[in-house]
Amino acid sequence: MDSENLENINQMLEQDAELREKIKDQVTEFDKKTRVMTGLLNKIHSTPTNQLPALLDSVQPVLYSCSDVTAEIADLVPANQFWRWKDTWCNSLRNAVFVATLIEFLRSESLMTIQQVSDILGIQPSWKDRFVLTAEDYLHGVISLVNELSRLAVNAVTMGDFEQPIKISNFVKDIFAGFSMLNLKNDTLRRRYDSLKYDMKKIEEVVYDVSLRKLAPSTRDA
Amino acid sequence: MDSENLENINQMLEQDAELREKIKDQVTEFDKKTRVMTGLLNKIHSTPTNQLPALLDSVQPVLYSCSDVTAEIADLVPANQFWRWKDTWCNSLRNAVFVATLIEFLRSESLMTIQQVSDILGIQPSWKDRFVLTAEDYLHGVISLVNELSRLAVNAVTMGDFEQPIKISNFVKDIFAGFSMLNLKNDTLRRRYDSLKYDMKKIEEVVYDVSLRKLAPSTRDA
Amino acid sequence: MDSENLENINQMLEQDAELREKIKDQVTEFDKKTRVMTGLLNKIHSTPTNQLPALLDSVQPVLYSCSDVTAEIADLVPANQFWRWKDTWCNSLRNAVFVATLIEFLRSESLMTIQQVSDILGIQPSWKDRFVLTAEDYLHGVISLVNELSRLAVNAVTMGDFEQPIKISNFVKDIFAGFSMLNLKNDTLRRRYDSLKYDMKKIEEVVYDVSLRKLAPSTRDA
Amino acid sequence: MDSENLENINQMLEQDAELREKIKDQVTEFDKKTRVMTGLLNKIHSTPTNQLPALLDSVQPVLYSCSDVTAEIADLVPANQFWRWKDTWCNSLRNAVFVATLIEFLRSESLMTIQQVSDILGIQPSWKDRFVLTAEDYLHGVISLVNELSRLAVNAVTMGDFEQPIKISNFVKDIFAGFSMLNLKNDTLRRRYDSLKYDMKKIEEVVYDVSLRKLAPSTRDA
Amino acid sequence: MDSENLENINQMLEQDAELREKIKDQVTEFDKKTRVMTGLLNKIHSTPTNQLPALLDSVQPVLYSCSDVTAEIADLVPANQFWRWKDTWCNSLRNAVFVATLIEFLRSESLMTIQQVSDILGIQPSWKDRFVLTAEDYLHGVISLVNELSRLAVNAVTMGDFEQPIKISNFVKDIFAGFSMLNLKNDTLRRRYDSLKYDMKKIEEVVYDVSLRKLAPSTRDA
Amino acid sequence: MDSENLENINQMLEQDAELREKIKDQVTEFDKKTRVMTGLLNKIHSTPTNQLPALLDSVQPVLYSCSDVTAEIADLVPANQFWRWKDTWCNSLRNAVFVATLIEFLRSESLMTIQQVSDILGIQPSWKDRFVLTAEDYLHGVISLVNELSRLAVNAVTMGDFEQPIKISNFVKDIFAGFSMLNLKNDTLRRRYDSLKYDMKKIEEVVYDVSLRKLAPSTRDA
Amino acid sequence: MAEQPQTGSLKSRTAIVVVFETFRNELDEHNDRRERLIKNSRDVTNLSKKVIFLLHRIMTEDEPTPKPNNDRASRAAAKGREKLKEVQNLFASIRGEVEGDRFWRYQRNVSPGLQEYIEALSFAHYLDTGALISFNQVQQSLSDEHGVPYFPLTLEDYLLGLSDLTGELMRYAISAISQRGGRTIAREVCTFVRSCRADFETLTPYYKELRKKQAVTSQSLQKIEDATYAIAVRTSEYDLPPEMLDDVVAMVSGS
Amino acid sequence: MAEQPQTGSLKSRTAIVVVFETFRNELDEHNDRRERLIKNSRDVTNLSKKVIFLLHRIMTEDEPTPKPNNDRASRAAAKGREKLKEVQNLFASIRGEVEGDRFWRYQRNVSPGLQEYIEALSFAHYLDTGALISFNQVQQSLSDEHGVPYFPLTLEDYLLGLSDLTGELMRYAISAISQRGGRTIAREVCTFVRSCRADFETLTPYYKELRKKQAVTSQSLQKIEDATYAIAVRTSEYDLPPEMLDDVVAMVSGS
Ligand SMILES: [Mn+2]
Ligand SMILES: [Mn+2]
Repeated sequence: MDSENLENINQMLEQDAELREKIKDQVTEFDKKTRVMTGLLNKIHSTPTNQLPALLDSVQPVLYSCSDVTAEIADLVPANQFWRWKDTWCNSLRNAVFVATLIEFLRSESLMTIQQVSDILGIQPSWKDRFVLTAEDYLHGVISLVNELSRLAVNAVTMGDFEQPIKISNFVKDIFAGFSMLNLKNDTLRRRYDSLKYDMKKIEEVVYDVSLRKLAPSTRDA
Repeated sequence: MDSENLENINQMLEQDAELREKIKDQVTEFDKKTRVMTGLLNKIHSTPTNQLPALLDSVQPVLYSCSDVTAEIADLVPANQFWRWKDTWCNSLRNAVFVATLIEFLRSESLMTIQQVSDILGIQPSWKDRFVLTAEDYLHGVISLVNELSRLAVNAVTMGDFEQPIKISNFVKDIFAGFSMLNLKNDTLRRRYDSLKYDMKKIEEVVYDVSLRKLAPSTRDA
Repeated sequence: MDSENLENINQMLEQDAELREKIKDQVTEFDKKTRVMTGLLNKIHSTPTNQLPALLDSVQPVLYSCSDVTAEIADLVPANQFWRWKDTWCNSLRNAVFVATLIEFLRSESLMTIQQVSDILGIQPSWKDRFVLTAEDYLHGVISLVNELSRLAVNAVTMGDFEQPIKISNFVKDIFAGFSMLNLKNDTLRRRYDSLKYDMKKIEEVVYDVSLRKLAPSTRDA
Repeated sequence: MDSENLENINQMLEQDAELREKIKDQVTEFDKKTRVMTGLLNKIHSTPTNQLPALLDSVQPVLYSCSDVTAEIADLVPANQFWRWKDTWCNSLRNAVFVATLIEFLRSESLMTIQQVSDILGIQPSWKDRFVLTAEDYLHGVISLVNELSRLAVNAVTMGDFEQPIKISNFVKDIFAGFSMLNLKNDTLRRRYDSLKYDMKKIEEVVYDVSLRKLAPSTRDA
Repeated sequence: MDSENLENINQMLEQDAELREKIKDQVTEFDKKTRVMTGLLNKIHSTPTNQLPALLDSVQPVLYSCSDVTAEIADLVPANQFWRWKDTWCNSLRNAVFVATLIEFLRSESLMTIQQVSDILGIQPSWKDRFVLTAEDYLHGVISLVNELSRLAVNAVTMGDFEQPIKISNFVKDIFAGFSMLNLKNDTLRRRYDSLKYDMKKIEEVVYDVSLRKLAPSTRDA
Repeated sequence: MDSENLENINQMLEQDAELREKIKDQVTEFDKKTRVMTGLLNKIHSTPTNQLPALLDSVQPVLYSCSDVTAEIADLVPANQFWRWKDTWCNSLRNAVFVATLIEFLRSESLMTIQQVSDILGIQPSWKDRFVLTAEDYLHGVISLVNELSRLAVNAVTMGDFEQPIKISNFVKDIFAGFSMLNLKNDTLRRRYDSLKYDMKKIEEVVYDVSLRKLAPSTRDA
Repeated sequence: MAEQPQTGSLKSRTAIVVVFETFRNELDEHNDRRERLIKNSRDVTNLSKKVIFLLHRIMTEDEPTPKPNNDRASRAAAKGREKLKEVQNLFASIRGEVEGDRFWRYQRNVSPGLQEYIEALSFAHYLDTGALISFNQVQQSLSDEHGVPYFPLTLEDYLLGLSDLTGELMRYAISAISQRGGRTIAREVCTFVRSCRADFETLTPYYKELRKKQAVTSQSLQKIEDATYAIAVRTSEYDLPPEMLDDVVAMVSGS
Repeated sequence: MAEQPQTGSLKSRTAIVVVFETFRNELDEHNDRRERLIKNSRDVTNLSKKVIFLLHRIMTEDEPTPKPNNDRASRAAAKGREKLKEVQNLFASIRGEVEGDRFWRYQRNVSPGLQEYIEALSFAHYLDTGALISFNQVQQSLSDEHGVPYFPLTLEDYLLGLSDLTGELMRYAISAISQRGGRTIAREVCTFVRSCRADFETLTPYYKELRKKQAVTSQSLQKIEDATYAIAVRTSEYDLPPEMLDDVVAMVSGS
């Protein structure tokens, strides 16, 4: 190999290796943040409904701080290389989507859009060749949300909140109907979508238990 | 899910599916071309050395025509999405690198650089966010070249050309030394690099056989 | 290989590849139809019993339109090759069986026979070497029906319909007794049949809950 | 389930089970025959070339007797159900192809066509909806032939026959060129085709050893 | 291998194959019997308590007839080879244990011992190295009994029998106490034993419902 | 977990993580050194025997400098934790053994002992619970040496040195006699030991060629 | 043997063979020791499994006169600890085999039994104290009368053993539910396992094996949550305090 | 205990518990026995592996005055058989554990060691006789002085043990090639392994495990064929009888 050719190639390989290291460091940071948030949010299963706002307030600042990390990553990724590196951080990002949409549901019973999540994570339109929230990552986060809510429906009842399951049921039915309109290929997303059916069945059974026994005010009159 | 959010997502998913289909068609085209070329080049193992130029000449136009296909692909790939789609065509591209460098070796006993291969395949600098020849793909092609040359060393002797193995040996030694300077990570490239050692050993054994029997002019005097 | 032999073989391979593509397109169409129908029928879990007829009416035309797609497929499949290609569409077909039998149950509390389903899907006796509804596919569809009915039993109660579970229970008991007469081998069908037991248990528990609380007229007198 | 529907289904299932059993018995028979033949042909690796005809003669009657078994199977398979059952016997059939083509090569250094193999196995044109030799099965048998010949090239030399490798090399080169014209999908056949390269390389190395040392008459003059 | 050895081996193989076939035939017979019995006993879930004796009487003769089949198997199994073949019939045998103990419970609310089950199935002490009811198989059958009783507890209430669940509860608690004496490995028995706990929990819930609604006679008198 | 325990754990984890990082840095250093040395030593295959001393002299300083790196590592490893960390550097260490023993062989045709290699790498007796050259690592290095020598035997002849293969042959036979003293498990060492036999066979072939062509001086005098 | 292989590199076959004979002895000794430790580890596993069953047995068996659950639990823990002394003796017996730097060489062979032991020990500890046994407490249990450890406890073994504990606690909670006072136990276990899961979550990045076991822990937790949910739903339907509910049921079912 | 659980079906908890206690003892006894047999099998495996290495060692070691290979082979076989007596003693020691119908219960636990033993024994037998040891000969080696078997030999263990033999023969053939007279050995082994493979081929339909091992046997055979091929190619180039070739090389290389 002539030396210029070789040097050229070696330089490319080394730059990549270095960059990979740097991005990995930022992803570790991102991962830590999402781990802290999911750790805190894990308490929703044992926190009475009226104390939820305080819990959510404690998570919010960490969520906002994620924009630091997304900015760092966007800074590192060379122009046009979003698709090269995205697998590195997609797990953290999906977890962040999960956190953001969970907080929003608990606050307002509504589903945060992909744009709103992007904004909250500080993702800039100008980064579009370096750091984007893709539909796929957003949907993965939303499925995790549903998985968690089916667990919450159960635990809310244990804590004596009989209305939460009904809210969850309505919310999840909507999401499920949405998903069933999407043309998903036979991949991970499709498999996880299939798992939604179990979540929904479980939630329906909780609502059944509550309404059969006329425990929730809304069902007591039924 | 609110319907705008949903429609938005669905549109993205459908566009991707459509694009995937179109790119796949072009890659099938690319693949056909490389199959034709490797089919023709397979004849080097039974073609006497003096008839090689004619054989190479018959391959050359197909190689040049690859620029049509690379242009089509570059046209399809959306801005910034090179890294998203490259896996689709990387096998064909590596085969094209193999073909280009094999022809060059047989013509001039020299190694075509990554830039020269890029040029021959009609890859434009302006496509850098859509279609590029990466160092990795180039190196894969070069390793395939060495694999083929170890076979050629054997067959050249069968056809009575005792100098070819010596030329090949010198050429491959150079490439091997080049590779050993690279800091390869523990991936496919590394594994294939390890296979180079076997090729080199085989080539050395052919040279040994030839020189032991004083068959090549250059070794006859040794 | 002599060239005639080779050409012969190549032609066979290419025809197959082309045919596969064409059938796949039709199956995609079939799949869309069943997706639309199951999407609509998903609403039975939140539709009061008296509004069900209207919902079913909206699905019926799509179901009838499936005969277009079965005709297209039957047209494509070469004589005698039913068993070669059937795996391609069997999922869609099983879903169609599910839809047809679910509608029939909700209308008349009776199980549609394999012949009736065949007829509704426009499957012609003359297609018997190209497109048939096999016993296996029919049974898969029926098992899906039972899976769905166990969910409906739960949701009917939530909506205040305490008779639906009892109807479902009687219907499913019958089907289960039928299945237990069949000599199923140790395959997917057998595994799914085992799942029926869970559905039946769930339905029995709903009936139990309803009768314990004397909610259904028929159980109130017990 | 109404009893007619049920009985109908049960009957179908039982007929299938019975048929499966009967076909399996015949396939066991077929398998025994191919096992006997490959057992005998295994001796080509230790039989001097001049004694090969006698060995082949001893295999021939068994090969002809395969037509009994194919006739039995064709008799059992219901009209149109070839594609349903073919997996049951395809291994035996591929082995029979291997045997037939191996004998033919050793006799005449030529490749038996798919039609010739069909004929020797007594496969009738009128069975086309029940028992056929497909291109795929034929190609699998041919690949097995090449695998075996690469071993024979080695063992022939050990037994002092230096011309056999050269015949084999020419024959296999032809087949390999043929295969490289086929548009194989990414399946088992494709993977086994890739293995042909190793066989060819090995054969080329044997020819190299022989010609380098001028051991074969044809290479002695080179 | 010398021919005596080979003949020896082949003889052993044929004997085993023949034996396997013969045992399998008997097991198919055994399996049919247990299928008939479980089919009949499935009706306990819809048979009023006072009509149970008649139902059980209809099963009894089939149960007694199992001794024909066990005798046939014991006859076939060579001396000392019980553990070699037992896997073949252990499913049928466990089902037979289930049937026997279920009938006994429904008749006398007591647990049939392993010896009693052995006797009813006609298992002779002299068969001890050829056909035995092992503790493991007996325990599996008893677990199936508990699984079924948890379902019966639910259905008995639906049919208006409020004492059955209490009888079942006491019985199952006794059995559970027995099981907790065992040291199990991480095998199927352990997994099924874990499932007992859920059955017990379900039965408890039924007893709870019944007690609190003061439906049981004992509380009516309290 | 109580907070003291948790703190305790976290402290241990951080210490380990930090240590791992530090050791890895040193190993990268070690690895670079061995890469440089093997790169240089690769030239023995094209260096005439009389110029070898100069080549070896150029490697020697790098080899001596390895003691810096071993000292750094020994410093890092906590008391008694040699076996915990050794996998991190064992590849580098085996390469160093290879280099040391290769140089020694080329200088004196003798096998450097494990103690001598230890000394040259600056491994101190006082490090025995932190950094040791184990028999296993030494043996791996020696096998690499034999692998390389079989290649050298071939290339020496090509360069006209007909004595080298004979020296190598005697040396390798001695080493093989050593290895056959060992009782190995089915591990890497066993697999690599098996490969020695092929090296020995290759070397034998070279000696054979050389002897029979009476190229070696000892036969010239005979 | 006249050869002195130590004084220089090896020039003769005899010298090489002599040296390799020492390698053979070294390798044989290593393999034999490894075998002994594997056998020891199997014994430890079996004994520890039996202790776990013993603990479950005592916690579910009938009591002639019902006493507070705490009494029973300390009795179970005491019996379990007694039996675990046998296991500790097994560990003491390999002390010499894993001395000094050897421990880390054989850690993987000791590990399976050790983790099962930690599972059993921590179960007894939980029954007794309601708390998670600490790293130091486990290490202490693996030390002689002077507090000198038989071998160092690794963090990984400690955590993986504890992770298995959650599965046993799930079984304990589910069977408790059908007993008097079981509802309280189920609720306590639920809280405890929830906090175990949370604690382990922060540690999963460090150990792959722990990540796998954490999935099992999550499943166990969900099973316990489902069970406590069922209790909550049932009791919500009636307006009686839990203890009275127990009494009513006991009266009716006559147990 | 006043209860007579045997006389009828069990009506009380005490009666049930009493019966289940006998089950516990039965299960515990079974598990303990299984453990003992597994340990025994590990010992058998280790010893047998050592015998295999011993046989290879003797067959490749230098001889001061070269004797015919046959002498060496019988010496190796004798030494190997001597060592295998230890293994036979291990089998004798479990005789009581696997008596009567128990053998088939624990067959899978005995099997791994047994197959390794058969591999070693058949290797010694081949060196000595050049033939494959017969089923009866193996069974005989597992019998006491009156010819009463310690336990029945299964066909599967016999065949799987022999199948592993081909791998060792491949190693033996490859290392032989670099020795004087090794060519003859390689050719003999080639013929022998070829016939083994053919014999096994007819038996593969019966055992799945044998089918897998047959693939390894085919690979081994190919390696031996490649080696004999290399010899053939080499000798064909010169017009000297094989023995003389050996002498020339020995003279040149001075060994
Ligand atoms: Mn456990
Ligand atoms: Mn072996």
